Amino acid sequence: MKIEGEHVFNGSREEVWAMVRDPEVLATMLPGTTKLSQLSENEYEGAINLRIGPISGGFSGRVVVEDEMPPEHCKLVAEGEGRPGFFKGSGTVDLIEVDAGTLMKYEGEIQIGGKLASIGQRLIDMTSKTMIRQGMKVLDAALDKRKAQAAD
Amino acid sequence: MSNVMDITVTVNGEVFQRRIEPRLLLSDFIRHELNLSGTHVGCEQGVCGACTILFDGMPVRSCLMFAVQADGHEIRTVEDLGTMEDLHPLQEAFWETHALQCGFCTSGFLMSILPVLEQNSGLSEDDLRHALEGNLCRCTGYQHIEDAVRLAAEKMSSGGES
Amino acid sequence: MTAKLIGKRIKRNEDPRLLTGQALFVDDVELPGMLHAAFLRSEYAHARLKGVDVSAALERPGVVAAFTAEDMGDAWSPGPPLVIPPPTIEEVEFYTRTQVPLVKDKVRHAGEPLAIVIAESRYIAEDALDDIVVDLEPLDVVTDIERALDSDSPLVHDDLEPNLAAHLVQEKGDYAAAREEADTVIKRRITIERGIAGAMENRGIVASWDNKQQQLTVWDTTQSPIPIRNGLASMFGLSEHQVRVIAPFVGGGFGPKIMMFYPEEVLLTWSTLKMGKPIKWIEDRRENFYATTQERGQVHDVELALTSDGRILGLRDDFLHDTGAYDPYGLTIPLNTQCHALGPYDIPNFSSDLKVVFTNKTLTTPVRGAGRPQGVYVIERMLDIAAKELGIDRVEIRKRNFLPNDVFPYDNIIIDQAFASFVIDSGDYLPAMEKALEMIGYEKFTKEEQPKLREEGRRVGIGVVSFIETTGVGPYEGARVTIESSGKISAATGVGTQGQSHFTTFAQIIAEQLGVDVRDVHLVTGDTAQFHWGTGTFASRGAVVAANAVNAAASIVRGKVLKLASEVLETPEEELEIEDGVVRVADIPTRSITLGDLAQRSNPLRGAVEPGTEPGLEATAYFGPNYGATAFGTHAMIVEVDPETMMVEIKRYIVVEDCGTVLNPLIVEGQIHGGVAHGIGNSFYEKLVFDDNGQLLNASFMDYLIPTAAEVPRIEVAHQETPSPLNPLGSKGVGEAGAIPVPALFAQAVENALGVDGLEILESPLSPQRLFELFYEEEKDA
Amino acid sequence: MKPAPFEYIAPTSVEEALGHLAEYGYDAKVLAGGQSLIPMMNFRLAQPSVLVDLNKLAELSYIRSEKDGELRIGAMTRHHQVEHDALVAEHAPLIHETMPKIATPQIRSRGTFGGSIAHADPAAELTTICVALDGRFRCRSARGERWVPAKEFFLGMFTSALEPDEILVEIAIPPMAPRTGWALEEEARRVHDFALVGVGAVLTLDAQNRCERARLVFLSVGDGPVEAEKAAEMLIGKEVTPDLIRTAAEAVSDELEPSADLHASVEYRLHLARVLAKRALERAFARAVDPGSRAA
Repeated sequence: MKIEGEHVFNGSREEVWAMVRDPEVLATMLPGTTKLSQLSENEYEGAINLRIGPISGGFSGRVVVEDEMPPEHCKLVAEGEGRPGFFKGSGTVDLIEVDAGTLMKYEGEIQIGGKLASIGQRLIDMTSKTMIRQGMKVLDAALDKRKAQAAD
Repeated sequence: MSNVMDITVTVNGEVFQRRIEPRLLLSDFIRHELNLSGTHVGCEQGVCGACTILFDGMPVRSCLMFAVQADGHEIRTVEDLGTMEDLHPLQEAFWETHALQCGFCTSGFLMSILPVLEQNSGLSEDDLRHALEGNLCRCTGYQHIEDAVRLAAEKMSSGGES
Repeated sequence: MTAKLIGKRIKRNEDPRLLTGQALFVDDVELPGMLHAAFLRSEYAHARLKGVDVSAALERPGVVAAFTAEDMGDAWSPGPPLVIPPPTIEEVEFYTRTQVPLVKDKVRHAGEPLAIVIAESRYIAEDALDDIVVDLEPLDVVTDIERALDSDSPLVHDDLEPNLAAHLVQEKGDYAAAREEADTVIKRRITIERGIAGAMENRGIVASWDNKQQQLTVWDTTQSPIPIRNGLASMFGLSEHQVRVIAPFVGGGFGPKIMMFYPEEVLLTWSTLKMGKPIKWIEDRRENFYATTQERGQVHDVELALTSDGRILGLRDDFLHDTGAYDPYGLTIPLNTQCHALGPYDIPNFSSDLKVVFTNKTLTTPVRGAGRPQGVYVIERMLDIAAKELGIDRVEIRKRNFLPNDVFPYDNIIIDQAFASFVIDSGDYLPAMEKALEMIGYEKFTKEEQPKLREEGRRVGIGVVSFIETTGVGPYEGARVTIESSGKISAATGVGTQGQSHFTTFAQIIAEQLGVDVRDVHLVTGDTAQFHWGTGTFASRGAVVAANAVNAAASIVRGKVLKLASEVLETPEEELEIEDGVVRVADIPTRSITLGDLAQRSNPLRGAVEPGTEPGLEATAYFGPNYGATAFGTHAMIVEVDPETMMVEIKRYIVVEDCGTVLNPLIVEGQIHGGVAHGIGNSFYEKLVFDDNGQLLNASFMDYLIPTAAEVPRIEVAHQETPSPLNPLGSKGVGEAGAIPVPALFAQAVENALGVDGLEILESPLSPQRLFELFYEEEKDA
Repeated sequence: MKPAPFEYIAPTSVEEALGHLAEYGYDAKVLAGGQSLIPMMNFRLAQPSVLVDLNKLAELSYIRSEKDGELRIGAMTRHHQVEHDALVAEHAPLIHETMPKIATPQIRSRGTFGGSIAHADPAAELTTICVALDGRFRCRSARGERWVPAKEFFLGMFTSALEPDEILVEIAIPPMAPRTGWALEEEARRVHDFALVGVGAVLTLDAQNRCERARLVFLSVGDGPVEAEKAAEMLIGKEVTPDLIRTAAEAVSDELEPSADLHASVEYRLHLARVLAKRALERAFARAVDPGSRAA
């Protein structure tokens, strides 16, 4: 599955960068995250209980951040598995300064296998859409909060 | 988890009481608890239609219900139609038109078509076709089943039994 | 005279049982103390297995046992090859790699079993699958057959580089020379994708070892109970008489239920022998999608060499055949493809280089058609293209190339699936085509209707395709026919039944021979306790091989009846007739004796036995043809494509079928309808989609689209009868026939309907999505 | 394919059901018709620990109309009841026309109107037409009740505005203005498959055939019902002509971001969206002009 999109954040590149590199923020981006620990500077390990309507399932996996060029670019490589299946993927995130703040461009490719892939094909793309949209909402809120805190 | 529940179900006019796990599918209950194995299971996903039964008179997929939900309700299965010696007109029609080959999907077709024929008279060609659309058959290509439905409609409207 | 029953529309003996839910299918078998099995299967298509830990599963209440490959000890071994490569072809390369009961070292396709759990219920067994801890190291995957042959491709079998399962070249005449002579050489690449068999009943097994009786009973959804019995006996060191395999009513076969041995057949048997308890396993639909065999994936590079007036000088068909992770079924499918690429045509020069390739996908074995649809697709598409390029009518080019009637038996020189020279026993192609053209109104449609509809902007098209089908291959089948003292007949044969109506057609043959009512013939099929010898139901052979064995046995019994009656009635045999269960003297109908009385007399009491007496009006006979009987026919269809949505409607469908002697037209028509529906699926709806990781992306009836009543049109069937000279009944098989020409026909008709210059369909199956791409690409270019 | 174990509760009143949901929250799942949930449970993609079965709530099975003509459908009313209900045919002909297109007869015997809405499947017809018809949904919890407009209800794949302790109890469909036409157009691979693309169109005309109100809502082109607002806007205030319909239909693809799946690419979906929008608008227009028209 290809994932591609963009989102404008109401903040500077540095602010957005700092936020997306904060494991605590990332943990809130995906609801259901039960564990997220930093293994090394660029490597995270986590567990999530994903829930999409009636469908739920625990996944555990790891994410490695590569090619980091703060505050504008990084590459994410992730893989994991759980009862409903397994996934493997990589993608890039670019932050670009725009008038309204910071434009995040993301694109990547995720391969999903197992039960979810074999019987839930039609769910996968649309679910990722929903998850990304909800995640961006969370990030927007987190960014506002961080800016407010910084202003205090 | 061994939570069990007691249910009372009327199947083909007979009252059955059983103690079951709530997760037991109605299809498995009918087949393996009541030993009414004429109802078949083909996909357990509600697509193939082989497990169709009548639940309070309506055709439903028995793989998409839990047995516990049948508590206090009435079920009819293929065993409630005719016997080998005395077939129901719908079964007769299937026989005459060679509307079955391996016979695995057949009871699902019968139980899907039965209420349509019982509840309506003067069905259009379209109505008859639509009555088949929820059931898969790999053997017949459906043509003889369509013929059977047409023949059964004739038999049943011209005063055959029930 | 005995009533003529062969050829009559007789309704089926088996139906009352099936219609009332009283027929026994494997999942209906309930035994006291029966346990239930579930399999843990690999979700990865290619992975190193580093460990399976079932200890947590064993602790779950209700779980009785859980086994891995290690637990099997010496009993673990790869399955036997079913079909060996043809020994008669020189220089054939073939590497046997057969499926294993449980994965020991490496997973080679998604769905391979890693462990079996046996529990008090299937529900608990499935709960316990989640308890098993598996350590799999995913490996790079190869799914594409061309890629699999690259030197740097991942290897399905580590010792086989580069994933080549077989290689063979077949030649007839001198293709290279024919190519030199040709006015036109047309070259195309054709791709055909995989589909499933899609029997409504999934596979299932109940295995029960009775320690006191030292008897193993296995109920199995197999199409081949006798080979399963023989195999299990030899695998587990039992006498064949200690093993009874029963294939009861089976809910559709279509090929994959032949594929012995499946891992589950071995595992269930091994487990019941170990545990002494009956165990049931019923495949679920998801398992059916990746653990039951599939078919059709091939890529062809084809050349057709012709004269300018459309005569075929030669055909070259080099192709790759996808066998999946293992190749137990040898070369049956691609040999069928090669043979059927020759079609009903006079093709003097032929060359075919075949490579069979391993991939990290479920294995392929015959599915209704078994390589034939691909061969038909190749030649028929090439003829369509040739017709266009040479400006000859599609029908005309076929007529010009049909084998004439005086050439049969016609030797095509190349080797067929029976490892013999591919000889066509009989044929009469032109009338079948003429009949189809007349029925569909080809002239009127193409000259009047189509141009008119075209002007209205409607995209309607017509297709006409002829085909041959090799059927009824050996080695042999047998049957036993007995007249019981009740006067009724019992009969047994080794083939199983999956809906082919054996209980009726075989009964018709017997009833005609013995002058009884068809309903008074009680037939047992598929129970090894009832008949000891045979192979199984496949390759459209029941109505040929088994039916002729039945006929032979019944005719011997008839002889015995007449002989005995002649003694009793003191009348020469020639003056006797059998009718309504009674043997009469033709001129004096009151002088008669019932078959029942004769049967009683045939079982002599003490003192009445003369030397050499064989008791009973009973006979066992076998039939084994020299080679297969070749059926043929023409299909035609009219379609309309909605040029906006690319949805296709089949408006008419015509079949002219020649399967030799028609035993029962009602049943033959049923077989054809079902085949055509399957073919429509293969043409437009059914395509297994694997991703690059070997994951099957449409493993459910939700996403894999089997046609429903709404997608299958009325099918108008006409019969032509050219009896096979190879068997006394003159019959040819018909079980697969309907499916074989449909993809080629559909492609032709849709291409014709779209009517866009340059738009060529060279793949199967199609889809609205694919038509959209083809149509709008060409429209854009145009 | 057998479901994992769960605890089963079959309350006999809405109050009681709400109490259970308040207690179990996310661990509980509401079982309505079960025609989408149970397959997922059989596949063990869904493994709720508690199932709260609403099938004994007869109080949620009804179809009635308010004085102002607003149609009210109890959430547990089964599809086949809606399909054959005269009130629905009269007050909400678009729903009437849509019902036979939902799944198969056997699924419609058991599936419920409310269940289909709450499930929020982006390929569902009912969610889409409820948006097109400006429906509202009554949601109750132990905390109270609220009405959520259909337009705001669907938040994504299988995701609605319902909180874990809430139950959708009623669907309200406002009366249709005079000179309103409607249509649902969809294309599926097989007759009962999820549509590759579908669109519900509702048009209201003034006396001069100028468009007063236009709604075009799509299914299967996003993670919920997707409205082509700008395309619909192009019709407003203008006399509806075949050309105008064509122009508006052509424009819909600018507002849609469908995904590719096994059966349709993005390009094909966008193409179908344009084709079906045109067909739906044409049919809706014909009906608006001539309310008696049975244009098919």
